[in-house]
Amino acid sequence: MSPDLHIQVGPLHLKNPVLTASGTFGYGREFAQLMDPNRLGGVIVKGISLKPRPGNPPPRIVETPCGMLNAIGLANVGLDAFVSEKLPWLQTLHTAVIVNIYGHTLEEYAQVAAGLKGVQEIAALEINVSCPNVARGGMSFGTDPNLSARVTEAVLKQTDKPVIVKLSPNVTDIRVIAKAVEAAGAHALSLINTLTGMVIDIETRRPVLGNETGGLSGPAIRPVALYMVHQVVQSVRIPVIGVGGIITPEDALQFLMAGARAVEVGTGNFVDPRTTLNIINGLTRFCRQKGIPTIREIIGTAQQNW
Amino acid sequence: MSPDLHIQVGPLHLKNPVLTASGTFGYGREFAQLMDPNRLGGVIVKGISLKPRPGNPPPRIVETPCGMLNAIGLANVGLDAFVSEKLPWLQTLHTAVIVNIYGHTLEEYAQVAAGLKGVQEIAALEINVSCPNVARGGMSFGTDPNLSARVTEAVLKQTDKPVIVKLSPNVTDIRVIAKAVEAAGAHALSLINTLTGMVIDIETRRPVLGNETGGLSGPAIRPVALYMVHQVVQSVRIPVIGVGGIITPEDALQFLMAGARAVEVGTGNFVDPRTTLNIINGLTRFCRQKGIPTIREIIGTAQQNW
Amino acid sequence: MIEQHAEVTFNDRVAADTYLMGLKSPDIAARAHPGQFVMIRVGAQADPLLRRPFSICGVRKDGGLLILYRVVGRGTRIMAGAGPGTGFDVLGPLGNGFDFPAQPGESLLVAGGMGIAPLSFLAQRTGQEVQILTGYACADQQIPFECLGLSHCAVLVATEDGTIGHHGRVTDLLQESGNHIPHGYAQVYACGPIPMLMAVADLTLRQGIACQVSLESTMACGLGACQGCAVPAAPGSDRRYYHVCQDGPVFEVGTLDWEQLQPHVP
Amino acid sequence: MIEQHAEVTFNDRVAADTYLMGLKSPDIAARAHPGQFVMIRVGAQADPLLRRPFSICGVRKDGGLLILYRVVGRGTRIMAGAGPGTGFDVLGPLGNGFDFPAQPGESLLVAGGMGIAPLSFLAQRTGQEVQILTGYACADQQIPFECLGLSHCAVLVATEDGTIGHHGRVTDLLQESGNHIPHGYAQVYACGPIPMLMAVADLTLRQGIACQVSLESTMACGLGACQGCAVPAAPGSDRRYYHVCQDGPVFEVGTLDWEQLQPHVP
Ligand SMILES: Cc1cc2nc3c(=O)[nH]c(=O)nc-3n(C[C@H](O)[C@H](O)[C@H](O)COP(=O)(O)OP(=O)(O)OC[C@H]3O[C@@H](n4cnc5c(N)ncnc54)[C@H](O)[C@@H]3O)c2cc1C
Ligand SMILES: Cc1cc2nc3c(=O)[nH]c(=O)nc-3n(C[C@H](O)[C@H](O)[C@H](O)COP(=O)(O)OP(=O)(O)OC[C@H]3O[C@@H](n4cnc5c(N)ncnc54)[C@H](O)[C@@H]3O)c2cc1C
Ligand SMILES: Cc1cc2nc3c(=O)[nH]c(=O)nc-3n(C[C@H](O)[C@H](O)[C@H](O)COP(=O)(O)O)c2cc1C
Ligand SMILES: Cc1cc2nc3c(=O)[nH]c(=O)nc-3n(C[C@H](O)[C@H](O)[C@H](O)COP(=O)(O)O)c2cc1C
Ligand code: FES
Ligand code: FES
Repeated sequence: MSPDLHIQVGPLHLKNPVLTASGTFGYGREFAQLMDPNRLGGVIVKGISLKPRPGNPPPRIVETPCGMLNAIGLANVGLDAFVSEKLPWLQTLHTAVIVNIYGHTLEEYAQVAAGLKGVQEIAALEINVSCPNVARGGMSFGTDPNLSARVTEAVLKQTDKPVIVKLSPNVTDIRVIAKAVEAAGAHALSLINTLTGMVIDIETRRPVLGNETGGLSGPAIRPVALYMVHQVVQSVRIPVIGVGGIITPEDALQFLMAGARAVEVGTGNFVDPRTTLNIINGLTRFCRQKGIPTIREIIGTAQQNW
Repeated sequence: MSPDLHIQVGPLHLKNPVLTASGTFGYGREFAQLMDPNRLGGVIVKGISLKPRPGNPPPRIVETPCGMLNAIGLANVGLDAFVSEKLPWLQTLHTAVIVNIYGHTLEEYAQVAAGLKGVQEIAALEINVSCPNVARGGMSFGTDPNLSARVTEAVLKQTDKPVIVKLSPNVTDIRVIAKAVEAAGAHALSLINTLTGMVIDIETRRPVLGNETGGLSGPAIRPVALYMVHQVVQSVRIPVIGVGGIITPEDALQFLMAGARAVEVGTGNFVDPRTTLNIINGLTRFCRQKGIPTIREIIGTAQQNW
Repeated sequence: MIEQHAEVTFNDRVAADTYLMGLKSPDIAARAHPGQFVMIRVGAQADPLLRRPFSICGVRKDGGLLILYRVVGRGTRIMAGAGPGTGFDVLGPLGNGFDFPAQPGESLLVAGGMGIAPLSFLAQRTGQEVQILTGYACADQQIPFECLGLSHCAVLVATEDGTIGHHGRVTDLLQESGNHIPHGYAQVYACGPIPMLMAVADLTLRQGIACQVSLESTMACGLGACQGCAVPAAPGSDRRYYHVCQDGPVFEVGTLDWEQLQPHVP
Repeated sequence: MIEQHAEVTFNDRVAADTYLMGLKSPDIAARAHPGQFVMIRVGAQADPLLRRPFSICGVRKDGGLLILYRVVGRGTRIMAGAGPGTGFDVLGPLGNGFDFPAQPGESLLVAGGMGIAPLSFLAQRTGQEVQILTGYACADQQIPFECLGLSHCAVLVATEDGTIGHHGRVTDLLQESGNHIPHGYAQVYACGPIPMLMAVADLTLRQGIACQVSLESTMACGLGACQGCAVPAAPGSDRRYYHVCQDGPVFEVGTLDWEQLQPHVP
């Protein structure tokens, strides 16, 4: 008998714990010729804002040791085009579709959430609180527990869906933010978003990225992500989704054992478009080899008090 | 004519900008059979505490993608043995010897500094504020601007030497700490220390490290270190030393262009004991190829306002 | 669009630091159109992490996919060290290729350095005896035409140091008869460094000659998903940026904002 | 102690997942003492990053350094793929080796799996016809004695699945004549997995027979600089931890805290 990979993330029911991370899987369709998205636990689409955004000046990407920096600048088609052009295809999927949303003000967050209300095929919203907050001079909402909580509340008021809040790692104590967001009513947390970084071109003596700084992702950040997931799982009661440098089934297992109930794969999709499917197959294989009937059994097993 | 690599870091005069990072070069002598430490800009020795410390239970090291976690636990021989057993050999070197110091209380920091007072061959002290602060439940001194400043003051009071404060990257805004430490009178800053991380062994379902968490170092963290150096250089007037993932001459050049006046090489010493010398040779080569008479000319050239 | 593990059938040095690699990739080869590219994963480790994009330089009847590449960094250095039998994961064909020339004799192909890779595939596919202008830094970088199956074409060479052919740039060859594209050419295809493409764009735009260029950009996905490979669209377009992997790599010169294009891929 | 680039002269599969590699490293070979080890940098990329430690399995007159290794992870997989002519950076000889046996016939060597590597070097160097007990999981992991230059020694084999030799563990061979080391042996040398070493330590400590074991530990520097390779010292020692790279890898059994030793190197 095949091991059971079903998992419950708060109110969200997933056929397996493997999701695609926002911004690395487009609007889903881009990968459909190469792998069957219906096999995924869920698809998290590119961050959607109220208005379309062209994104940052190029170059937007630079490779780093075991990772990459991106400064896409949250380029996206905007809420209206998302609903009219991207959503119809996503609605044909037989897996959870999660929409990542963001805004530059509290109102923008709320408006995007409101715009997606009632669309039955959207399983949940994921709030990206890591984008720069215009009102506070570029520091992100996600570095301030108060603001993070207010964004969460604003979105909750405008939606009928489970709300996942995606946390930034660029903070002194991520548990403080996690707790604030939990208290504000979030149904789940996902972490981590990218670490801020820079690469300089020694020929031009300028930062490589058009935006100067970018977000570090990929295997390089995996130990940091795993540590933060391990920490946050101990500090909140709501479920946690692990993100950061996950490429292999063994990587995913580390996060599940640390207490994550699901994982998101980001940069791994670029390395191999079938990374997520390899991970799903690997989880099945692991459970079978160890005689574990359900993946739920391994969640949190690396926590001290388990 | 050979390009001039001399550099001034505040009151500290270095024959070139390449130092060994604390904890990765022992007490210097360990590498002496493999490379000539006198060719270095300086040697920064393992962090010294008042009393000898055995360090954390093993395993203490685990490899990660393009990096490693260490949880040495600041194992060291303690102030007295350092002075009687390690210092005499260091005093024979013809390069700057910098002693990295730490304590678990303000008084311990001050006492170590006092114990090294008057030793002429010690060129400077580097304060490690990243170690867990017993009085504040494990959060490090270095995540609190106030405490960082007080440690700096306490050490300055007890020493006749230039004081470099080594900053932790595990903070929301490193500039706040940098400014606090500058205001407290530090002569220079070095950054970054390691990022906190974890690896889980999926067979035993336990964190690999005896200490559960460890510090991430190596090329993986280079973009984060470079970003923080670039940021801090803009925020303070005192000189900055860049640390984090530097392995090649090109890596070192990125930090110098970002505005660091010197660099420290840590994990790179493990990859190749001659990493530092390769970097020094590479800096000379770069200057020669570009017709730059002195390395000082390239410092800060990647800053916007340069 | 296919992702497959492909075996290296040969990997020959054809000029200084330049290699022609054959990959056994029948499914990609069967679908390939000139101007399209593939993304190659250069190793199994996490460093180097990202796939490297390469134009398809040709296909063989036996399902061979040809890649012509210059060693410029870590990824291409690893590729150069791969003997026959080595396997690489290859993703492709990606992007939009060239629109084919309408009338024989009317197309002019302008290649700077490795820009010859997609253009020689184009030259082969047209079946026509097209005129190709090629430019290299020096003679030892010149790729023998036989390697590229261009024996049926007229090829002129320029080198910047004058060691072979015209002493100067490939764009000099264009401009020989006064500062314009020689008469009779109705369609220019160009690939090479940005400064060269700028010169070609300038000439063709001024003369109103149709011109398609193939661009480079750092890429993560190659699939239009990450938005990483943005290049600025011409002022007045409906979009601020195009994406090289999805909207290109082949663009009509008029659709790009040449003033904003980065001259340097780091 | 030397750091040098060494060429692979051969790299032969000698048992399941097990390879014997020859490295042209005359300077390290000339200084090598049985029980010492080298740190090998397995590639030029930043991943895998750290050097891998391997016991010196022997040296040849022509300056060849022998490494016997099992493929267990990424680094050893890369090594297994390296053909003759490949180069690796090698650092060594490192650590303290075995103290040599005083009297012929009095030493007993006990090897579990790859533990045979340092012990076969020891057996060669003693020149004596020593008794070696070896244990493997199964027959196909057994390394032919000829490969290791052990034809002059008496070798007994145990396999856990009984496919060859004694059915059981190598420590069973030790305990055959009642639960103790056979008479006549005054010095035991052991290398292998921690549980095996524990059993050996237990026997020798109880009988008061001198015993040296070679330990493993994750390492960063190999030079005593990073303090990463700590193992717990016996209660009552002047130190809490020893460092495998500097104080070992060979230890007298009595100096270690066997209760605290991690049974598993992840
Ligand atoms: C559509 C397209 C087609 C190409 N066709 C060819 C070809 O046929 N032959 C050929 O020799 N080269 C071609 N290039 C350039 C080729 O992709 C780079 O030379 C190669 O990626 C360099 O990899 P590296 O690891 O050796 O260099 P590094 O400098 O070590 O690479 C570091 C990172 O930068 C990226 N990068 C570096 N240079 C370029 C570049 N010029 N364009 C895009 N990304 C770059 C790499 O992909 C990698 O992510 C093409 C690029 C694109 C976008
Ligand atoms: C002093 C000493 C002598 C050794 N001699 C031999 C020998 O002769 N033959 C042999 O096959 N093996 C020997 N080993 C073990 C060998 O070092 C590991 O098998 C090897 O490092 C695994 O590398 P990997 O990349 O294939 O495995 P991975 O699991 O991918 O390695 C990941 C990291 O863990 C470390 N690591 C993994 N296993 C071990 C281990 N058992 N001991 C120390 N570090 C480990 C690696 O060095 C690396 O840093 C010795 C170890 C030590 C400390
Ligand atoms: C190109 C790119 C674009 C991204 N865009 C978004 C985004 O729009 N919203 C968001 O919340 N996270 C975004 N991220 C962050 C990822 O979802 C993920 O949190 C991060 O990359 C770490 O995971 P990884 O190491 O698996 O890539 C993006 C990451 C990359 C690499
Ligand atoms: C094994 C090890 C031990 C370290 N010990 C110390 C220490 O005692 N004091 C200190 O300030 N930093 C210590 N560090 C941090 C390094 O000095 C350096 O800041 C960090 O490793 C980042 O640089 P790198 O990427 O070049 O290694 C240690 C790092 C490592 C890897
Ligand atoms: S490379 Fe990802 S969109 Fe073009
Ligand atoms: S490996 Fe560094 S002290 Fe032993």
